[in-house]
Amino acid sequence: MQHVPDITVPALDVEKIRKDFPLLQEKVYGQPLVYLDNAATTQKPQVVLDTLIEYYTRINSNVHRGVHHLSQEATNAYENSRKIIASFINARKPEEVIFTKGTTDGINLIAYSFGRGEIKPGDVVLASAMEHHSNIVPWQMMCEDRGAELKIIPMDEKGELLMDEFSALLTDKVKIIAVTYVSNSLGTVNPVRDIIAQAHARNIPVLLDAAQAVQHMPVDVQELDVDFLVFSGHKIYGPTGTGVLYGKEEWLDRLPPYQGGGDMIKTVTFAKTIYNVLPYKFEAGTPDISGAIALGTAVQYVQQIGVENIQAWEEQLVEYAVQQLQQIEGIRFIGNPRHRSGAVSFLVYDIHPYDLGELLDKQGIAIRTGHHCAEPVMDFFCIPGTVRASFAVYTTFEDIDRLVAGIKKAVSMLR
Amino acid sequence: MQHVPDITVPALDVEKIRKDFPLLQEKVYGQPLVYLDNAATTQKPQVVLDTLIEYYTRINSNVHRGVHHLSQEATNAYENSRKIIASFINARKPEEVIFTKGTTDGINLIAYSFGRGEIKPGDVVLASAMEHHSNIVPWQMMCEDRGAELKIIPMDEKGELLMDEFSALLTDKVKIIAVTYVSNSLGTVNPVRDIIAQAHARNIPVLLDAAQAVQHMPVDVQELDVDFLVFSGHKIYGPTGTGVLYGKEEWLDRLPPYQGGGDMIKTVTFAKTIYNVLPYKFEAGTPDISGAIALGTAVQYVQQIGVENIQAWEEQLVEYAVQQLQQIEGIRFIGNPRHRSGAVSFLVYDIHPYDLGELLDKQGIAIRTGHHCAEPVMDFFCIPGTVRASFAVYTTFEDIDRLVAGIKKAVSMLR
Amino acid sequence: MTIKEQQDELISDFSFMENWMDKYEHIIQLGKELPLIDDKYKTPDHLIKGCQSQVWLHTEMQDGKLVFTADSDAVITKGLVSLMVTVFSGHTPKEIAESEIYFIDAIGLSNHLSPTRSNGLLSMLKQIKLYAVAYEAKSQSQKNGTEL
Amino acid sequence: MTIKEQQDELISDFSFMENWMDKYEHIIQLGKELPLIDDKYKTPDHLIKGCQSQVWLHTEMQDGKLVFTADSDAVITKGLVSLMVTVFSGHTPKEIAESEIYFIDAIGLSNHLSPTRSNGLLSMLKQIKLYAVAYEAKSQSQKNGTEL
Ligand SMILES: Cc1ncc(COP(=O)(O)O)c(C=O)c1O
Ligand SMILES: Cc1ncc(COP(=O)(O)O)c(C=O)c1O
Repeated sequence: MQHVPDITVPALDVEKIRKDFPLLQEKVYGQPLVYLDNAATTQKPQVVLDTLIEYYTRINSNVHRGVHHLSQEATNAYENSRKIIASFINARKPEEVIFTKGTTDGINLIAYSFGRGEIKPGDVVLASAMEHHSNIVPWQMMCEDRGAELKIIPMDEKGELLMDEFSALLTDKVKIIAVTYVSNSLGTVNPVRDIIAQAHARNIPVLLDAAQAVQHMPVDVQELDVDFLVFSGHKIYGPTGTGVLYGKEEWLDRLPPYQGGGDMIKTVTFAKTIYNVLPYKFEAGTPDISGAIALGTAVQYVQQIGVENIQAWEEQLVEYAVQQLQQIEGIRFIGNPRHRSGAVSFLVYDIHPYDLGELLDKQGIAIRTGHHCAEPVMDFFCIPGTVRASFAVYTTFEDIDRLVAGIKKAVSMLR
Repeated sequence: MQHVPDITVPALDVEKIRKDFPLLQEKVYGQPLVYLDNAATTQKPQVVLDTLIEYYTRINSNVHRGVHHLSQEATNAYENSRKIIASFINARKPEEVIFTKGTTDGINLIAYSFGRGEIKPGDVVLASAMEHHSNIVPWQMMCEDRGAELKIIPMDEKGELLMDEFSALLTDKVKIIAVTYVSNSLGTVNPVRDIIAQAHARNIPVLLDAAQAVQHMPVDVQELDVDFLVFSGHKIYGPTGTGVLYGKEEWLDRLPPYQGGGDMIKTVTFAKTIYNVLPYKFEAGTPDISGAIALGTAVQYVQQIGVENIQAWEEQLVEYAVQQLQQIEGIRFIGNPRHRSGAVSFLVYDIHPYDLGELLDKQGIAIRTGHHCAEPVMDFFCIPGTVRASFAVYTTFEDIDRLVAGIKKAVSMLR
Repeated sequence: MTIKEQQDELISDFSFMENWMDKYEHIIQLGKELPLIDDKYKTPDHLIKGCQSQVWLHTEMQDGKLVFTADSDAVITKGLVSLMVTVFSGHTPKEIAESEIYFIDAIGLSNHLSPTRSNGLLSMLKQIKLYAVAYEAKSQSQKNGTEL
Repeated sequence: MTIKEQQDELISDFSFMENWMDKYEHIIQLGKELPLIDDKYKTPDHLIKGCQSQVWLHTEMQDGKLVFTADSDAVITKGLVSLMVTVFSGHTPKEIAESEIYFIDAIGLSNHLSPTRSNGLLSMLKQIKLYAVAYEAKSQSQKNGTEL
C-alpha cells in the first residue's frame, strides 16, 4: 500500500461521484478501467445522458422563431442553459455566452472576427510558447491573411512563462494576446491576472484558452476582467461537439460576425444584410441544441459538487501523483511548474512514450502519449512527445497507484 | 373521413416506423402530437438515441492519436460512420466526407476556403432567388471580403428557376454556383443536373445545398457529378449539431483550410504549419464524436427503410396534402412547382401566418410560420411569411387530415 | 375601475374558459372590439419592437389621463394589445407608472403564448410604462417650471 | 521456410501466450534480436510514412533474394518490424510480391494494437511489397534487355 497524504478537504465523496459515471464501471482487457486521459475528454455523468434523452424524447424541435409548443420548450431549455453557463463563469449577461463547437471553434471565431475588424498589416498578435495548436494555427492563418505577425511569449525549462520577456513584448503594435490559462501538455497554471493587468494597461484585449481551466478551478470572468474566454463542453463532463465562447459585450458588439446564415441575421436581402443582436449574431445555423442543453446540466453537476471542492481534491491528486511518480527510477517530468493543475507529463529513461502507453493500455490504464497538439512545446524540450496522465473529479488515489505500478511493470518489460 | 388516394407503393409500414420515434408518442395540450415541422428538424428514432448512450457509456474518448483502447474504439466508430455516409451519398472515398456542425457550417467552410483560394476582385458567385439565408449570407460576406459580386438566378411566380436567365448569367466571371437542391420555403426541386451540366461546360464548380434533399430522395454525388454538397444531420433523423460536407477530392485538396487547430495539421512550429491530409485538414478540433457516430446510425436507419421507399411515400403525402388543402376556402399556395418535395407553403385569406400557427399549435399541430430564413423569397411574393407544413417518413394521411381540420377551425375563429 | 380592478376582471373572465381554444376565441373577440388607431399613426415610429407581427401603438393625453389606441396585422396580437389597452387606457401616467401588472401571468399567457408572442407582450408593457413615465416626468418638470 | 511457413510458425508461437502482456514480452524480445540497420541508412528516405514512431527500413539484394534490416525508436515497433523482417527476409522479390499475408490478423495484431500502430504495420507491409515489386520489375526489364 502506498502512503496516502492527509486529505485536508474531504468535501467530496469520490466513491459516490464515480457511481454517477457509467463508463467508469467498464472493464478494459478484463481490468477495471483507470481513465487518466481527462485532458483529452472527460467521461459524462448519468444526468448529462438523461438530459440528452429527455430532450430527444420530450421536446426535440428547432429553436427560435417557432410558434409551436415543442419549439417553445426547446428554446426555453436552450436559453436556460445559456443562463446557467453565464452564471457559472459569472458573465454580466447571458448574451455574452456564445455556444460553439468547442475551444477550437471559439478561437477560430475570435481570430477571424478580430482579424477582420481590428488587425492591420504590421500589427502583432501575442501567444505563448505553451499553446495548444488550436491557439496557434488560427492566429497564424489570420496573421497571414492580414499581414500581421504572431510573436511568442517564451517559457523556461520548468514550463513557466518568462514574464519579463512578456512585458518587453508589449509594444503598441500588439493588438491582442491569446494565452492558455492552463497548459494541456505541462499542467502549468499561468499568471493570467498579471498578463491581463499588463495588457489592459496598454488597452490590449486578452483571450484566455480555458479548455483546461474551467473544470479544475473557479473561473470568474468579471473578476479576471478577461475580454474573451473559451472552453470545450466535452472536457467539463458535457457532450462532444459543444463549447463556449465568452466575450465582453462591448467586444462582441464591435466585432464583425464570423459565420453567416440562419439566426445570425435580422433581415436579409440580396443587396444588404443586417446582423442580429447578441448572442445570435455569432450563432449561425441550427445550433447543437441537445448538446448545449446537456452542457448546462454538466455545468450544474459541477456546481453541485462545487468547483472549489473539485479543485481541492484534484490538487491533492496532482501532489500525490508527482510524489509517487518521482519514485520511479529514470522518470523525468516534462514541466515542473510551481503552480500545476490537472495533468502530469513525463518520460522514463529513453523509453518511447508510445511504447509505455501501449503497455499501460493493456493493463487497463488509459493515458495519452504524443505531442498533445503542442508540438512547439515538444520542440522546446527536444522530445518527440510525453506520457501524460490527467485527472478529473472522479480520479482516485488508487488510480494513481495503478498507474505507478503499471509504469513499473511496463518499464521492466521495455528495458 | 377524407378520401385516401391509392397507395401505390406500400413498401413502408408507417405505423411500425412511428413506433421507432419516442417523441411522436407525446401529447401536446392533451392532443396526440401532429408534427409537421420536419423541414426545421426531424424527430429521432430510438436507435439513434441508443447509439448516443452506447457511445457515452461504453467507448467515450477523444479520437485519433490515442494509444488506449477507448480511443481506438471511438476512432473506429467515428471513421466507420464516415464510411456509412460516404456510401449513402456514393462518394468515391470516405475522405471526401467532412463532418460539420450542419449545413450552415458546411457552406461557410466552402465560402471561406473557396474565397480565399479561388476568388479575385470582379469575380462572380451565383446563387438562386430561393436560397435559405445560410446559402446567401456566407457568400455575401465572402464577396465583400474579396471584392466579388453575388448574382442571383431569378425565379417565376410558381417558384421555379428561370433556366434561360441562368444560362445568360453564365459568364467567364462566374467562379462558383451555390444553389439549393430543394427549397425549404417552397418545396421546389430544382433541375440540378441541368445546372451542373451547364456549369461544368464552363468549368464552374457547383455547391448543392441538400439540406432538404438527402432525407427525401436518393442522392448520388457521382451520378450528379456535383463538386460540393452539404446537408444537416438533424434534418435526416440524426442529432443536432451534426452535418456533412461532401467535396470532390481534387477540390478539397486544392482549397486552403478553414478552421485551424488540433487534428487539421501535420506539424506545427511557430514559423510554419503543414496541413494534414483529407479529411482531417477540414476537421479542426475535437469533433462532435457522439453526434457523428449517431448520424451514421440515422443514415443506416434511412437505408434500411430505403430512401426510394421514403420518396414514394412522401410523394403521396405531398400530393394528398395539396389536394386536401386546396379545398380550404381562401387558401393560396406559395410556390406551385411541378416538382415538389417535402413541404407545402400557403396562406389563407389575409390571415397572419402567425395567428394560424398559434391556433394550430393549441390543437396539437406543429407547423412553422414566418419567413423560413428565406426573406428574399417572401419579398419576391410580397408577403410577411407563410404557413409551412413539412413531412417526414413517419407522417401519415391522418396527420394531414388533422392539419386540414385544424386550419378550418382556426380560420373560422380568425375571420 | 382602477388598474388593479381591471386586471382582476380580466382574470375572472378568463377563469371561466375551459381550454385554450376558448381563451383564444375571447382574445380574438376583444381584438375585434379594439379602438382602432388612426391610420396616420401607423408609422414606423409607432411600431413596437420585439413583436414578430407588427404592432402600432399611439398614446394621447385627455384630461390628465392617457388614452391608448393600437392595431396589429395579426388578429391574436390585436387581442393581446386590446387586453393591454383595456387595463391601461384612461388612467393617469402616475397610476400607470406605479401599477403592478400580474394579469399576464395569472391568465397563463406568459406560459402558453409562443415565446416571440409573449416577448412581444412584454415589449408592449414596457413601451406603455415608458410612455407613462415620460409623461409623468414631463408634467413634473412643467409643474416645477411654473413654480420657479 | 517459405513465407507461408514463416507465418504459420509465428502464429503458432503466439498462440501459446495467454494474454497480451505475454505477447508483448515476446514482441519486445524479437525486437531486441532484430538485425540492426546500418546507421548510414537511418536517413529520411529510409523512413516509413504513417508510423507514429520512426521506422527505418533498408533493403538489399543478395543472391537473388531480398534481405531487410530495420530499426525504430520505439521498442514495440521494433518488435513488429522484426516480425515483418522474419517473414519476408531471404525470399525472392517474386515470392514476396505474390505472397498472401495473414499472420497480422491471425495473431490479432490488427485488433489489439493501437490504430496508429497497426496503420504503421500496414504501411510497412505496403513498403516491403512495393520494394519487391520494384525489384521484380527491374529484373524483368534487365532480362528483357539481354534478350533483345
Ligand atoms: C435549404 C436549407 N439550407 C440551409 C439550412 C440551414 O441548416 P442548418 O440550420 O442545419 O445549418 C436549412 C435549414 O433550415 C435549409 O432548409
Ligand atoms: C489548452 C487547450 N486548448 C485547446 C484545446 C482544443 O479543444 P477542442 O479540441 O475541444 O476544440 C484543448 C484540448 O485538447 C486544450 O487542452
